[in-house]
Amino acid sequence: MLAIDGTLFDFKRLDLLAMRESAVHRLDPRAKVLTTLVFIVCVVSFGRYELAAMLPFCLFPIALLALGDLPAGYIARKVLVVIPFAVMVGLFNPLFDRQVILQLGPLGIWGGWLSCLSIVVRALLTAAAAIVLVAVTGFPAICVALEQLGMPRVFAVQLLFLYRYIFVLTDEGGRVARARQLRSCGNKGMGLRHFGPLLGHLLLRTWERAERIHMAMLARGFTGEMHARRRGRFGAGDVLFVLGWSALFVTFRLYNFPQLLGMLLLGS
Amino acid sequence: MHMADALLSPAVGGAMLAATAGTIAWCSSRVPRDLDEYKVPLMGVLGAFVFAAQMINFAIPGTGSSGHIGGGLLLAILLGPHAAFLTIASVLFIQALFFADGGLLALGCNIFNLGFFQTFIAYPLIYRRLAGRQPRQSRLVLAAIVAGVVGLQLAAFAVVLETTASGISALPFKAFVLLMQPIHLAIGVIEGLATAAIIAFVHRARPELVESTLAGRPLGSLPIRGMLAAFALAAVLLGGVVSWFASTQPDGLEWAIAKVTGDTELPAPAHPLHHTLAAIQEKLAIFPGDTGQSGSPAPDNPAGRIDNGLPGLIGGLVTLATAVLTGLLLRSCARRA
Amino acid sequence: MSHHIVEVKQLRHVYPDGTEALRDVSFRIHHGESVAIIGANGAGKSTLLLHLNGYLPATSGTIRIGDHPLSKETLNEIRRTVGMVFQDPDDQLFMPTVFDDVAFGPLNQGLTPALIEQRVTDALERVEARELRNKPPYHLSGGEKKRVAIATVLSMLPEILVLDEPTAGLDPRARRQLMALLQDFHHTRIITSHDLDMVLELCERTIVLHQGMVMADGPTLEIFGNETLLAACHLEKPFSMQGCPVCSPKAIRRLPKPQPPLVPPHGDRQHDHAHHLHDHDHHDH
Amino acid sequence: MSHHIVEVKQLRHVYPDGTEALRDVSFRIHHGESVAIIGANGAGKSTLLLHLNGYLPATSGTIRIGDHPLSKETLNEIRRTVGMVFQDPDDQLFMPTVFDDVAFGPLNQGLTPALIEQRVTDALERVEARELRNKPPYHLSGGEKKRVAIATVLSMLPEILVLDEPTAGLDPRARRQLMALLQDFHHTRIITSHDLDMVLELCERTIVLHQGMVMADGPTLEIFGNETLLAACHLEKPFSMQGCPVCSPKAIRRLPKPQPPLVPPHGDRQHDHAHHLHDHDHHDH
Ligand SMILES: Nc1ncnc2c1ncn2[C@@H]1O[C@H](COP(=O)(O)OP(=O)(O)OP(=O)(O)O)[C@@H](O)[C@H]1O
Ligand SMILES: Nc1ncnc2c1ncn2[C@@H]1O[C@H](COP(=O)(O)OP(=O)(O)OP(=O)(O)O)[C@@H](O)[C@H]1O
Ligand SMILES: [Mg+2]
Ligand SMILES: [Mg+2]
Repeated sequence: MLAIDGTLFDFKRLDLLAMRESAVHRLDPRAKVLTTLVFIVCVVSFGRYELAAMLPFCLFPIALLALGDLPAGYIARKVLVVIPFAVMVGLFNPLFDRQVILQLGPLGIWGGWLSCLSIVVRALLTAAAAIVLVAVTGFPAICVALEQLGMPRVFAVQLLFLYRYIFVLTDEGGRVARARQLRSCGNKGMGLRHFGPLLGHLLLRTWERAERIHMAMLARGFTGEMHARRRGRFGAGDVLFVLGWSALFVTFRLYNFPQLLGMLLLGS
Repeated sequence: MHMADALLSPAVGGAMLAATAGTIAWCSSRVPRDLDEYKVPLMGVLGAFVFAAQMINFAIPGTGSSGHIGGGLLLAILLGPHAAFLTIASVLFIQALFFADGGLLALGCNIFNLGFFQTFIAYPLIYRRLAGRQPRQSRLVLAAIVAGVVGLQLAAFAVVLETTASGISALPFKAFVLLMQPIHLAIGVIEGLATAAIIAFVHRARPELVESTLAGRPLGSLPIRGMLAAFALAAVLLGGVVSWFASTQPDGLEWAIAKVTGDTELPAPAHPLHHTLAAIQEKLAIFPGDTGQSGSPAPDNPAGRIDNGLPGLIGGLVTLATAVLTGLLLRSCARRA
Repeated sequence: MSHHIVEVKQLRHVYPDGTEALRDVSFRIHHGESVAIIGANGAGKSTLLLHLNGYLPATSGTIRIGDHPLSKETLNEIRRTVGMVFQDPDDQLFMPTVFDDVAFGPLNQGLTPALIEQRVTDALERVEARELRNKPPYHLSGGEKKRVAIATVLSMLPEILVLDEPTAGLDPRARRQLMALLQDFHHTRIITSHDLDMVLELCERTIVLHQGMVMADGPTLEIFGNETLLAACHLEKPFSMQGCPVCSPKAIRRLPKPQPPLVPPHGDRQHDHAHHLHDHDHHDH
Repeated sequence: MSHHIVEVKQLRHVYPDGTEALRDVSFRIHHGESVAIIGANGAGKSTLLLHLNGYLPATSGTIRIGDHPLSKETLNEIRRTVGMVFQDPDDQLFMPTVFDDVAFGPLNQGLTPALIEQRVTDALERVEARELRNKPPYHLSGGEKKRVAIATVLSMLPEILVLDEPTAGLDPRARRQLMALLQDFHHTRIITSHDLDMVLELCERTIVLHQGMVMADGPTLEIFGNETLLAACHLEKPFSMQGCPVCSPKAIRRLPKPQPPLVPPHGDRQHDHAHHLHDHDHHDH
């Protein structure tokens, strides 16, 4: 059950990072969200065998990481978590696709290996962008930004509530799981006979908590409508940020810089 | 079950994102109407409950391994389909952002796969029909299992379709179906059993919680309902027939096994469906794969060119180093500022 | 200013499952009073509090807050007047930052941004939590959460503060801080608690609930002096009145013996009491 | 029977997010002792308890329960020896009936049905909850839940009972009942609480934690007599000692003033203490 503590810790830590002060932290959240979306679309639009051409894109997460003064090791560890998933997905490619399509000196590389690696690289890039986005913006701000960009209010409020209570309920769930574990003498999972009531209990408590929160909201004059929060201004700096990065992404997408660079270096 | 960005082409990812966004907008407009404002905290807290519940494992009988609930069906039973869809969507959104579980582009696919089928098909068309108003234990369990299985089978099949249409993974359609459907059959049964156990417990402890939503109107007015029913039927048939077909045609399996055991025979041409879909993708892709400048071959005619990869390798390494250096530079600037 | 009076008359509440949580509760609380409601687990304290701002509807009986009898029309007005702090601050802090949380009430009152800003700043100032303003509530410690929860209510400028077990789970120092904070609040306070030592320090008047009925209502010291009454209601004297175990070392006491039957307070006792206790005040009755 | 000793040596625990909840904790508790662990909110009390049955792994330092140093191999054995009761009984009761809940532990120990039946009956007898046997736990009152939660642990025949804030939220009578119950338990008890009056009555020895370190360890009365120590650790005397004109003349105290710096206990103080306090006992050291 220590996994629970680890999970919560990830949440808390990313959230605390977002409370730092820096130029990127101060940017309008909408600017960061939009830029990240452009980034992701550009990255995933690469063909299946492209590898080198994607590498310049790592500039974006690295730059934000640096400007936002985030702990590189921690972010890297979080990003690397996706590798097993990506590998699992790409694992079959080398089995099915054995066409040699790349010659690396004497070494012939199968298309499958290339596309597998390509999957891993794009997974890393997109994951890094998402995590860095959270770390320099903060989840609540992302929700507000999305709402300003047209997401329905109900959904935005739902996200905020969910986020708020993940901490409380995972904690409660953790304690229940702990109590069970301590009395179960080493049996790992549990039979359905125990699982149902246990989660049922947790559900009842969840429900009662929701009732109490609702009471607290009513007590403070809530009439069914969530009021708009303060809106930040989308300044010239924000526009510049979005346009600048987007232009760079499109350029990176259209021209294979590493290839050109390599050819230049090798003099071919 | 969570798909990653890396598996999807922008066209497929984008299309599913749009479909999901539409569903979210539609649900958002319905939720305040059919539910009182009390649902605001309830949805949020139940979403958090699903998070917490996913951390508690139970033993999967006879396997020695353990699993946890997904939660879509449970939420639909407790909240009704619209609110449940929003709740599941919010849970997946946070998982994508914080755990890189799936990605932002794949979010549309994941929400649709794990949310739509459970809340808008399995729950209203199967669970409610089978369970009725005041279900006895056995009917509840049956309804939950069937709903769980159908929901997950549809979801698994959707994953296959989306992946194949994107053309990033090389796994042939048939082998993929063969891989996905049976695994998710087992998971669906478990999800159904667990959901039934939880609902049965809550029913005993606080019957009014479950009954109030059961009594509520599940889906509003007609056209959508009819549409959904037709769609569901088609999907069930398709999924069922294809997976049955795949499993009675051992050649697909043998072929896959032969590959796995290292038979050196050249790969059979990809499945025709794959070709068609890949062609569609080619047209839809924002940046088609064969733009001349990109220096790599187009996905579907790899045999045509054999590149010399050396410049790419060296250039790539230099690029990486440059990026990292830039980062270090920026950081020291930022710190001094 | 009669609008600060809290008057409960023959209140009865039956939960949907048939539990009769309140049988017959009547009392009248005046402006500026600090009143404790004490009683055993399940005596109906929390149920009673939830009636005071109209969250639970009375099965029978009436509630008056100031000039308004509690009804659907006056509900919003009354919720503005009565500020309610729940036992678990996690139930009360539901917004992404402390600022948003404290601003939630004023926002719902439809105030201007400048006014909201001022209300929030004032409220956080009162509970000494200025520096928490931009933090998310889930990163706060238990004592900090409690203080912010009180600020969320203060920012609505309530005239009556209602608190359900405010000191539960706090360490002695955090408890002292909270008590000092409550002592500085000069409007009406209604507090339930099992912490009878806090009651002794904060409240001049105490109402004892037992199985949904008012068993006693009077000056705190008088009530805590009546051992028979306390025992019958599953209570005991505050520890500070129990005698020092160091000096008079019959240190380890055991369970109280079976209680003698108790006579319920006669008819309108609490009203009488309120009258002569508050002869000095300027309310119109 | 040295296997009832609890020995903690230079225990340190750092949570994944870097919070250093325990810095350096050492003590030794003998068979049959009743020891309180007190300290401010966040001092590390709950964290410490979770180490005693191996739920949290020590970042550094060692824990010995009787003959076994805590390790992966001895974990199951130790969890059988150390029974842990959480603060909130709702965390502990998760089965459909009280019987199932109390039988859960023995069932997992692989006992025969007859033996389980007997264990459950005995445990419920001990907490005076026979008649609750077939009730669902979610319909019980707070005090009843607490008693059943203790029964779930007693049914595993623990030799060491660990309780995290056992009296929180209980009314005075339920609290007394619980205390009587604990007094009748003759094995080792380790209790954390903010209810210092309970500590005064139940525990002859007290360990004071402050910011993850042991600030004091000694006879309860001695510790509660040291006002400087208490103030430095955000604590104050039990209320029953506060009102006493002999022990502290000014009955109503306000916030403690800024505290003078405190000297941490020298090196092995707690060990020395344990030695001379328990000269009479028969444990091998
Ligand atoms: N939602 C509910 N449905 C049914 N019965 C309830 C509900 N809430 C409380 N009760 C019952 O009503 C009675 C009064 O409960 P209440 O919560 O008011 O007690 P309390 O005095 O606040 O107790 P405590 O000191 O434990 O907080 C109890 O018997 C309780 O079991
Ligand atoms: N899972 C966790 N992750 C990170 N930090 C934690 C975790 N649990 C507790 N802490 C921190 O460790 C410290 C000690 O916490 P602990 O719960 O042991 O305190 P405590 O003495 O039991 O307090 P209380 O009297 O409020 O129960 C606190 O600063 C707390 O914030
Ligand atoms: Mg209560
Ligand atoms: Mg604790």
